Amino acid sequence: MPDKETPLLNQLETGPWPSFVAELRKAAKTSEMAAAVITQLEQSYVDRIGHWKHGGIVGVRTYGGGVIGRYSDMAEELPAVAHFHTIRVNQPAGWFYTTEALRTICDIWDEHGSGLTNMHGSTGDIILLGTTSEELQPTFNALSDAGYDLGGSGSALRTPSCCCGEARCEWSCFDTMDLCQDLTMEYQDELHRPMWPYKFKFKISGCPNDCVASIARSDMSIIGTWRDDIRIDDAAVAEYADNGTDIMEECVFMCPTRCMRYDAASKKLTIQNSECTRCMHCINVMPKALFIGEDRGATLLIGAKAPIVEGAILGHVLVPFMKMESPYTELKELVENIWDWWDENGKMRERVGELINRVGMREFLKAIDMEPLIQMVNYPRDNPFYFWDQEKVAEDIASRKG
Amino acid sequence: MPDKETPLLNQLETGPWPSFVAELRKAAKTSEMAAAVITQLEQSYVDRIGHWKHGGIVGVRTYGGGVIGRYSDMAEELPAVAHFHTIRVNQPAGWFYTTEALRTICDIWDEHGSGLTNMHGSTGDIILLGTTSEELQPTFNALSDAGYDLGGSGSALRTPSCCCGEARCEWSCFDTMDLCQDLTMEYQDELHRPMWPYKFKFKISGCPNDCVASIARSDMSIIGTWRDDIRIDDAAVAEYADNGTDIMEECVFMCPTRCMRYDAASKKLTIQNSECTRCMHCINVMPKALFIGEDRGATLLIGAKAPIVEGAILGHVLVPFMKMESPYTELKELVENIWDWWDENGKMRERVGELINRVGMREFLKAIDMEPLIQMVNYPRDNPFYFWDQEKVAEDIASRKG
Amino acid sequence: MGEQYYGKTDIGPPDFKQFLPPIIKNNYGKWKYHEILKPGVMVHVAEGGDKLFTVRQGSGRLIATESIREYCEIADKYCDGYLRFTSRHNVEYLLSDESKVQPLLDDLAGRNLPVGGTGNGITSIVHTQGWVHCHTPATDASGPVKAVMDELFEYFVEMKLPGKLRIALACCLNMCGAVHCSDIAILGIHRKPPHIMDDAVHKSCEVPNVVAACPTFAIRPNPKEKTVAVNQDKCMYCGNCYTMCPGMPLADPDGDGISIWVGGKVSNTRSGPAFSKLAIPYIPNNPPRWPETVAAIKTIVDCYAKGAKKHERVGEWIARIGWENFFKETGFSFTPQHIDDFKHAQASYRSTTQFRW
Amino acid sequence: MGEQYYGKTDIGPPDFKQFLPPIIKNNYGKWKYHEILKPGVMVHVAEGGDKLFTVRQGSGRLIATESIREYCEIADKYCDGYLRFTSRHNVEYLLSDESKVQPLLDDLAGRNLPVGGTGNGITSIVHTQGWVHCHTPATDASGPVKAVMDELFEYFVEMKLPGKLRIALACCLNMCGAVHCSDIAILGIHRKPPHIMDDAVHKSCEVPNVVAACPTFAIRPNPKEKTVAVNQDKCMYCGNCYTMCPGMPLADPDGDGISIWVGGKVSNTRSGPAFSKLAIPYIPNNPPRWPETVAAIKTIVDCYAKGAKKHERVGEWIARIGWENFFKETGFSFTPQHIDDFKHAQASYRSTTQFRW
Ligand code: SRM
Ligand code: SRM
Ligand code: SRM
Ligand code: SRM
Ligand code: SF4
Ligand code: SF4
Ligand code: SF4
Ligand code: SF4
Ligand code: SF4
Ligand code: SF4
Ligand code: SF4
Ligand code: SF4
Repeated sequence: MPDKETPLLNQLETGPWPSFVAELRKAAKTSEMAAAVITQLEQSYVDRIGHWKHGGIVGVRTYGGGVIGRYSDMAEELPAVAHFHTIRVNQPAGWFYTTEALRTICDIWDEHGSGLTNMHGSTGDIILLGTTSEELQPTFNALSDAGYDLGGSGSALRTPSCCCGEARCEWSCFDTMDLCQDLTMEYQDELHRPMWPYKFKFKISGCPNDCVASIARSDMSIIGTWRDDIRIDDAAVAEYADNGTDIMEECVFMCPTRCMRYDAASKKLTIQNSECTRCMHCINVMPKALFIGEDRGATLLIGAKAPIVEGAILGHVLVPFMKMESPYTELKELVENIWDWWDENGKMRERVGELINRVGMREFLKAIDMEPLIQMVNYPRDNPFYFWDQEKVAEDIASRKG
Repeated sequence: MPDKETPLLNQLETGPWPSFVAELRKAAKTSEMAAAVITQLEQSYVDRIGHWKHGGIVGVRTYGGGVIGRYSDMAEELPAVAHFHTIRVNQPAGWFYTTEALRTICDIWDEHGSGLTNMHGSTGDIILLGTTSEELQPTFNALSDAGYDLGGSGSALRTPSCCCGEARCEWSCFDTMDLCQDLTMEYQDELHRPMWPYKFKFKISGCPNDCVASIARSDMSIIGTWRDDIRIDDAAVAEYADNGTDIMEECVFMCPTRCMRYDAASKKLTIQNSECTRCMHCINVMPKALFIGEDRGATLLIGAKAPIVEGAILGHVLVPFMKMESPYTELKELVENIWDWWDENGKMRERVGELINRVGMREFLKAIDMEPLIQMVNYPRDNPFYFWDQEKVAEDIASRKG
Repeated sequence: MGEQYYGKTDIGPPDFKQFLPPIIKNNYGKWKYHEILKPGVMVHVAEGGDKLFTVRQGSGRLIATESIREYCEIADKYCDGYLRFTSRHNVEYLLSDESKVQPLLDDLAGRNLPVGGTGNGITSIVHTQGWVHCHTPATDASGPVKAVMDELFEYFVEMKLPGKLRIALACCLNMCGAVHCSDIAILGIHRKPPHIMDDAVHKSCEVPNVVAACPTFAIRPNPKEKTVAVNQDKCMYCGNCYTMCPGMPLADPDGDGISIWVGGKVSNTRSGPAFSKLAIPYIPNNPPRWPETVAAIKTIVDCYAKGAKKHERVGEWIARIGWENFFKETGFSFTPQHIDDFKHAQASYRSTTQFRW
Repeated sequence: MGEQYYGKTDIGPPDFKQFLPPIIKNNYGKWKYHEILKPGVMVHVAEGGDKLFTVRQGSGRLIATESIREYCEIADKYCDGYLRFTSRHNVEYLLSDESKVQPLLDDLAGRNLPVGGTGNGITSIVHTQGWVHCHTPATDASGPVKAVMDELFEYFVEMKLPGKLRIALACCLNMCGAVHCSDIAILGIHRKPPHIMDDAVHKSCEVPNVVAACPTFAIRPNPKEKTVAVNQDKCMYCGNCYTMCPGMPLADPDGDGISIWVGGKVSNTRSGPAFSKLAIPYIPNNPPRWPETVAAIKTIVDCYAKGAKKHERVGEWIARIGWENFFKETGFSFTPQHIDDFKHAQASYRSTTQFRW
């Protein structure tokens, strides 16, 4: 029920979309902390400014992350939110749960915290919003006993996430959830104990639709793709046409490579596969008629991040195609190579993508001993300012003379 | 006839394409200087290196440019090319000549120089290749008596050039040659007396086909365009279709905005003009059926240049549309504004485009007092790092409160 | 005090396999195609013919354990206790029994829990903490999200847009929501340089790191006072200094507000991934319902709904009609802030005579 | 010595009007359409029906007055003394009398003066001075041009390519030919840092300007010796320092050579203007006929002729088939030099899963 002391927040309890204020009130029924948060938030709405102090370092034993410390600047009036720390709990891959599992987490959080959560945080963790410094270790202990562990924060590996992939999608080019679980387990130490110049994120999507937005926000983006041809069921194409899909307008004209042709008379669709870049569009439009190829794997892209502070970066193609099969040795060796180089050369708070842009892709490839590939760039350089290894030049000259 | 002392150059006298060596020999018949150039050039072919020294400043009275000084490092063996200066003569707009006019130039050059020329230099001048310091002033006098003047060099306005435009093209959106002549006459002082941070070039094309490559190589690029609709002659379209033009493949699929549709049955072509960006393609393919609009003018682009040394720049849209009518007052005022700002703010050897990139388009527009327009950019900024005039912010806040 | 107990470390998350319903275990990697039966309701058909039904329910993301328990109660009733969350924080009920779909929908309707978010419509807004938990916000997160979703609700429960339309909100330039590639992004911004609290700087900041944190070199050390000074003309309010130093807050009730960005996308479909571009540089913070922000977004959605071709995302629609027409149709004004002057500005300057009027 | 005579200054070029044939004067601005009748022969038809015939003849650009006089003789015979040059240095004979076109063509054939350069083919190569006149060349200009045109001659006199193919050559990075937007660009490059001639530097260079001239900050002043030193690892051989300072020559018989660039264009048609991209980073200077350079260009032209659709320019053809296939088809190898690492390199890195195998 609305509260007369929160006239502004009250206005956010109306309307068809689920109300976070209503959620705060639910928690407030049993949690003083939650009740106090409502009062502080109302004050922020009045003042048009946040009332949390610059975070301090808190945590649990032997871990360097997983908790975000938070203190109120209204602690005097609202002692209940003097502390309001967040605990990041590593979600199960693909965010699949049983009701039993979820209730366990609720029980723990009702006992140790505010009862407020984010399902989920934008990195993917289960976010337990708001507890005190004293409760951190006990909460962790309870979670751990129940089989849960913390997610990442600080200059560490961040909690990997993935799309539901083969669990519920016909387009997944490999087992996204298995890879996500495997990497998370393999790199527990990197996840819990910050040791790098800055954060590092993995995100895994089963196909180019990229349902976890990995290409925009993961230092290492793993996106499924295939190398052979799109499979076409001609009868099903004709069926789409009969059922009113305007194949010319919806597919042919929208194909980015203009590599499709459609004969309206015979209702036959043809794809020049050598020009197709597997953008998924036509398959998305006619999922019953067009199917991804069968030689499947993933493209690895490096360096995606938000704009702070050199400007945002979309992942850059590093490995056009890699088979994704357990135990993912090739992938892990590559990643560890990159971490070593970044760790050695990265400045404080420099993401790997920023480092690559600073020293140049050419230097980076040399360092991790990879051949340059045309797929790594949209086009070759358009300026004539390139370097030559003077020793190689000398050899070259000698060889021509010899 | 080949020369036994020039075994390498001799090999360039064979083959179907006109031979520059043959031209050198023609000149050598009457010019010692030309003969000496052949010998020096053969030596360069043997050594695989040039034999000209770093240029020195030479010129004619009261002019700061128009002549490129050149001295040989083989002066001892070849005194005849000790000097080999170039004179740049301003071509008539559009490179139209009468035989009488050309012969006059030939007579002067046979008398005062090597008899070698470039018709024309890549800026557009008549290039008279090779004479001595002593002959410079007499050559100029003779040219001037015959009604010719020098072109630009150094940190000055360079010789403007233009396509043949209305003289011989149905697509010219304004009188390119008149504008070229007008600007050249208006800015004689800027052309002959270097006074700027660096060079400045005008190039004028009558339509977006840009037949003088102005968008790639002129600090101020003036390119014709129109604002109304493409005119279609339906009968002529059908005729093209009948004569085997595959309108679907050659026009519709190639339209960059995909704004054309063609009905093969009725042979009717339609253009969504609001989406058309006047790229000329369809008009180029069917010049008898499609015609440019009638509300004509030009787009002005700023800053194009070669890569030395910040990287090449293609002209940036500055004025999307300006009517181009004599005496071109609006254009001249804008240009003079830009020159003043560049002159004040440009570093030594900094082209106007480099200056704009250094200080930012926003600063530049403020300086020349122009409103920002969406046509100036491909898209609005994609990073959140933008500035606010703190006074305006204060006003804004006050106004909201008041 | 005796030995204290500490939980086991580095055990990682529970293995997802134990949380998969039998129908998924049996058809894992063997799905053939899917169909969206109605808004929020999908069926995935396996090669063998098995059918998995998914019902997607919107959630505010910021939820109390009481609500999670409610979802569990529902999942027990219709899904044998199996459910999941999506990458955009919606709940997905996983059913193997088609006959339970309609009852579930009726039940959810009774609880006012919205079903939708699939296909060509709007799904939940990816967002961040704002005034609820963070220390650097320039606006709130949950409030604007609630206000916008109330306004756009019809597009969540119906699929009547030309294509998918993804909205995200981040309350400061750190962009935790990774909003930089959204069809519509709502971004909290500051408009005033940091306020220097000399002794806080002195006490709790490493001056060299603070100076180094500024991308525009606006920060000079002030060794005498052991603090720093900021060149106001060089500051573009990114807040990176405050992240490094509590003594340099930027938050200001009147300086702060919201900027709107459009045309970004993540998927590699058609035009490929793209950054969102600036549409409106500043809208004041106007809690509790940010009416100006909501109206601006409504305008964009309406223009898109009216103008885009089927399957076109916002950015693809704009690319086709041209940014010229985007500003014309929305009535937004093009300001100096719209013209890039950061590192790669040159790439955004138009170098062709191709444009619209 | 008495008053010396000086010519009039600032009179500018002669007014073009006096050089226009009557048919152009009469139809100035009134042309309706044109047709290319055969390679090198065009007719422009005026609204009133008048017809202007143009015959385009190739020329080496570097020509002796004797040849100019020959063109004049021809123009007097067939064109009432009217002719012009094109923006790519070809000669155009302007005829109002159709009956004189064939005789003119026969006459030109007799003189081995090639007619062509129109429509979907190759026209004259825009080029520069090279060893004939300049002081900074890394290769010759006229020699490679002659060798390439001999090889590609068929494409000048016929119109059998998919689209226009523009070739340009510049003998150093100053790129006087403005080759940076050509379908195929031939560019002279150095591979060795400048050779510092201390006393020449000392005598004739302003050290601060020289230091400032270097884009990569490779030049350090050496005040003691009043000269400069170059950091070899930072130098990318642009030659800008030599332009400023005679004491820093880069030219080297074995270090210098040619690079090949492809896919640029100027016209605003279709894909719009574009820079040429690196195809081959280095080919040694091999006078007099640069066989490796000629072969490489022939390969590009052949692949383009085979693979491109009608009207596609080289860059558009490559964009459609993908750079992957360009390197496959030509057999050129992709090297570290191909990956940009200059100012705006990031824009060239591929940020999508869209590519070819
Ligand atoms: C909780 C969460 C927002 C949310 O409500 O979902 C979050 C919250 C914070 N992020 Fe974030 N980030 C969160 C996901 C992200 C993402 C999205 C993602 O991971 O996919 C990004 C953009 C992607 C990226 O990493 O580039 C992101 C980019 C940042 C940045 C900028 C990093 C950069 O290099 O650009 C900062 C600034 C920093 O690290 O100092 C930051 C910093 C922060 C801090 C720790 C504030 C600070 O200045 O230290 C925030 C703590 C808020 C609080 O008090 O609870 N957060 N942050 C997300 C983590 C939840 C989870 O674990 O599931
Ligand atoms: C003669 C000519 C080449 C030719 O054979 O056609 C030429 C020749 C020279 N150019 Fe050029 N440029 C010539 C057109 C160009 C063009 C093309 C154009 O103007 O359309 C460009 C590229 C467009 C541009 O301006 O960006 C051009 C860009 C340069 C540059 C680089 C300027 C820059 O900012 O990028 C330099 C270097 C310099 O100015 O110091 C340069 C410098 C030179 C110098 C003066 C050499 C030097 O280092 O000072 C050359 C003298 C050669 C000689 O000894 O004869 N030349 N120069 C062209 C002038 C002929 C004429 O007047 O018609
Ligand atoms: C459940 C979820 C994955 C997960 O493991 O959680 C998912 C599931 C599906 N996505 Fe997705 N996508 C999911 C987030 C995304 C995201 C990420 C995001 O929005 O942050 C994207 C990238 C969006 C972008 O580009 O900005 C995404 C881009 C797509 C696309 C490409 C659409 C396009 O034209 O660009 C498709 C194809 C389609 O819908 O035709 C797609 C298609 C699908 C299909 C049809 C795949 C399938 O066969 O099952 C699934 C149902 C689609 C639907 O909701 O209409 N999914 N999908 C995510 C649901 C989020 C939500 O609750 O709304
Ligand atoms: C004579 C000349 C202008 C002048 O005043 O000198 C000229 C004349 C014509 N051009 Fe051009 N263009 C001329 C240089 C150019 C240039 C500049 C250059 O090459 O340096 C360009 C830009 C090239 C580029 O994009 O790199 C140019 C791009 C065009 C185009 C666009 C072609 C395309 O698809 O991109 C057309 C349209 C067409 O040909 O269909 C065109 C069309 C024409 C037309 C048909 C215009 C007309 O109706 O008269 C003329 C005959 C075309 C032909 O030669 O087939 N003209 N034309 C130039 C002849 C140069 C030569 O001797 O070969
Ligand atoms: S990313 Fe591809 S595989 Fe994964 S859920 Fe989305 S569409 Fe399916
Ligand atoms: S996947 Fe994309 S590129 Fe390939 S054919 Fe389909 S629409 Fe075209
Ligand atoms: S630029 Fe346009 S107007 Fe000028 S000649 Fe070329 S096609 Fe004709
Ligand atoms: S001019 Fe270009 S954009 Fe316009 S319709 Fe023709 S092809 Fe399309
Ligand atoms: S976006 Fe900024 S304010 Fe919002 S949670 Fe992330 S860091 Fe905090
Ligand atoms: S807000 Fe950003 S730009 Fe301003 S001083 Fe701080 S770091 Fe520098
Ligand atoms: S390109 Fe270089 S070498 Fe050639 S003429 Fe121009 S400045 Fe001289
Ligand atoms: S050649 Fe260029 S890069 Fe090398 S030192 Fe000289 S100016 Fe610097």
